Amino acid sequence: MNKILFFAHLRDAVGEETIQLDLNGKTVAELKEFISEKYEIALTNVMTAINEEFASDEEVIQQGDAIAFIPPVSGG
Amino acid sequence: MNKILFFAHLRDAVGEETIQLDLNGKTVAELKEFISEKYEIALTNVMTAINEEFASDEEVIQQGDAIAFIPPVSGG
Amino acid sequence: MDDRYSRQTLFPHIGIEGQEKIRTKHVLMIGAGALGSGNAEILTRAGIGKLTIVDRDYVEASNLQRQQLYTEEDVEAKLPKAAAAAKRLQAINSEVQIHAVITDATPEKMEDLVEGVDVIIDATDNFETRMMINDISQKHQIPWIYGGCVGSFGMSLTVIPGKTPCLNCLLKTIPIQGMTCDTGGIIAPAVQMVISHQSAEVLKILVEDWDAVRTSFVSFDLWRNQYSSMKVSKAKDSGCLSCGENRTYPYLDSENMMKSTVLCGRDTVQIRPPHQHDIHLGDLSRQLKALGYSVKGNPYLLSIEMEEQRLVIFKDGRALIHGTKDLTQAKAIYQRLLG
Amino acid sequence: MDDRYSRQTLFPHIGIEGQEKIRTKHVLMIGAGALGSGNAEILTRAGIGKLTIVDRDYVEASNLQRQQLYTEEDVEAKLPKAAAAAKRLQAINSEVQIHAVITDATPEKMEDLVEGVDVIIDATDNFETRMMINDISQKHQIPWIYGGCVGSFGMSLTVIPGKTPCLNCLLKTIPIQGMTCDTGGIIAPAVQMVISHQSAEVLKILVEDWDAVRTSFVSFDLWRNQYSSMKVSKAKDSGCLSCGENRTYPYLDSENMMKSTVLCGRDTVQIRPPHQHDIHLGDLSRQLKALGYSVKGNPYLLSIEMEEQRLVIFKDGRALIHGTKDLTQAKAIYQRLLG
Repeated sequence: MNKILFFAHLRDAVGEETIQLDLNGKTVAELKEFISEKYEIALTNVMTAINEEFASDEEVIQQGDAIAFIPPVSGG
Repeated sequence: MNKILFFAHLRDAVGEETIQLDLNGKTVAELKEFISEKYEIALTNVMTAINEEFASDEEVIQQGDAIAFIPPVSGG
Repeated sequence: MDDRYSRQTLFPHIGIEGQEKIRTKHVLMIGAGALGSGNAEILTRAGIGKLTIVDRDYVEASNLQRQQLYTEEDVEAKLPKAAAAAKRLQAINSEVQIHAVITDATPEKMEDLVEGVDVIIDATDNFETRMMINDISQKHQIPWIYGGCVGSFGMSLTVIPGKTPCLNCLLKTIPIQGMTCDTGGIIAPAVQMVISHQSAEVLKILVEDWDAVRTSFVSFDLWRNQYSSMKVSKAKDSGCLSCGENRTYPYLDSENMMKSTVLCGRDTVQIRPPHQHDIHLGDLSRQLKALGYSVKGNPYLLSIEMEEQRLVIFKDGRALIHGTKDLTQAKAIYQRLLG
Repeated sequence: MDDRYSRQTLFPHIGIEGQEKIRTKHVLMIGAGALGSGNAEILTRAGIGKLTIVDRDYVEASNLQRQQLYTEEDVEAKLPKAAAAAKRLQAINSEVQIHAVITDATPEKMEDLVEGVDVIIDATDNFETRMMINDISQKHQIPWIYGGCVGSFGMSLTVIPGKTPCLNCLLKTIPIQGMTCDTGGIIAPAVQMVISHQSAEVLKILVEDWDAVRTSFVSFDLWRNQYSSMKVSKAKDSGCLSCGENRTYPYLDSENMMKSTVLCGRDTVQIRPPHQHDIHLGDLSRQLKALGYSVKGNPYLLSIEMEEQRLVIFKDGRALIHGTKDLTQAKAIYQRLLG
């Protein structure tokens, strides 16, 4: 299983801080597409961390990996 | 083995951010006494966290527990 | 005022030697809003040699809740932020050389502004300017520190040319998204926490303690009690157009800048973003409605009613701002709502 | 100024309703130094109904590096901090009722000060006053927020009577240690980060969003890039003398307060801490020497040379401060060096 953590407005859109999914062998891009459709949110520009390390859209998720989605914000 | 993490001026006194010791079965008080003598630092008022949870001096350390020493500071 | 920096020189990583370095350095601050005013105050109190503050805006009532250099008097006088900031900063520390520049930071102006600068602090409210800062930083080998916040959420990244990945390595493009301080609101504690991270990094760079510089992307949410530190060294991309082997500095090219035009006789400005990005209109509409805006739409566009203007945004990112002929104001409205 | 709080009411966890609550609440701030001035500015900008600021000190040059409400003019005028703070805060927001109290916060005075107060913010520089705040908080069921910092290190804890453990559950006693802003120095970013945590918690409490209140002890080091969040619910001690079943509020008893006496005809003040604690003199000596103090000692005492005074500290915590007859000054010197 994999834990997926949502930050900021993504958390509100999803309605929970974390969800659990089995993602072994899936890419970050595939996960983004699934989440995007299920929760109707745009994840195109959102950064992904796997086990607290930056991950590209091509990266393949392993059993037990913790994934976090961090949306860049522009306010200042 | 156990990882021991030092914050603030304790880190400077010890010279490293973390050290490794085998502490299975030891109490926090025993660990404090050992560290106090070895590095010549006062740990009486220092707070202890075991696995990111507050621990009293009587608590017994288990195999694999991560211990952190957090000195309360008074500046403001 | 002999004793002025004593608590800072007592800090072993700065010391007398570090203080001397701080006194000879020049920091360039792009933006004098929430992040800008807080960072400027810390650096001025810390005894920076020279501080250049660039801002295009003037002080408004809605700034006072979080922009720490400004008072009710500045709002009444409609003072430009850079000028109001300079006035307060000089009262705080008359030893510091404050250079206030009231302008919109364009690539051309940036080329002049970075002359002799040691660090650039990002205190802007949009990614277009940030990506330009990112390119300028790489071109002139000047470190810069990204900061952003909205609601109770904030983030920061330190970019050291030749050492860390750059913002373009991480984001690949200018993000379009509907969550800014003008839509999601902002609380002052989140602003201050970004400032804490940015200003600590600036001090490390000024005293040349390179080993201490943060190499992770920090983000946090103070209301939800979240804090995350993401390692980014793996993100460094040798194909990056801003910092890679065949770099072109795309965001210094005015072709890639936002275009704004007054539509003749219509009291309307058209804004065209540099790249065609499809916007998720349904998503944007939900966000804006949740925040109390009156939003109407169809599959091709959204129409958003504001106090004195109306903004119509098309799926490709192009927008019409009705009710103004002021290009800078229109651009600012667009960036506020769309980041 | 209609638009004044718009970015705060846009934040969904505050909203119009939360803003109305903030406007009717009263915050008591003990201390107007670094943490006090920053917290006071955020709350004033946020539109707090009433803010009472208590401080015994006046503005000095060495404060300017991190105490954000004060200017060079305040140093020259030697203004009391509470008065200088009130002046600046009113210029920032004339709608807020600011109550400046220039006094040393004693248990007797605190009994009057807490009347009608919704939250107490700790902005003191010593644990004796903090433990008194902790007892007052429990006695009157008023939440308080601990904040402390030194160097690049800081920490915060939110105490909600009847819900969370109190500071006495965690510390059991007043810590004696040799690391304060006057010995380890302090950088402004660390101050601001503590303020961020404290002020976010205050806002949550003011809008009564109890579920959002932080239940962990936060500590961080901005120079070393450390951040830790320690769960404390297990620390709640039913035998605690401040919040337990048989509570006695030990720190409201003047028997437990620090005693200071002018030694007749000697231009010296004696300070006697409330409890006999053996101090590790070797450790204290090393720390003070590392920070540049001239320290001499023997197994029974240390002698520390300061600019105008000399402090002699004995193993049991008792001290003589030579070169002053001013009790408040002597007490302040003692607390600065020994926390």
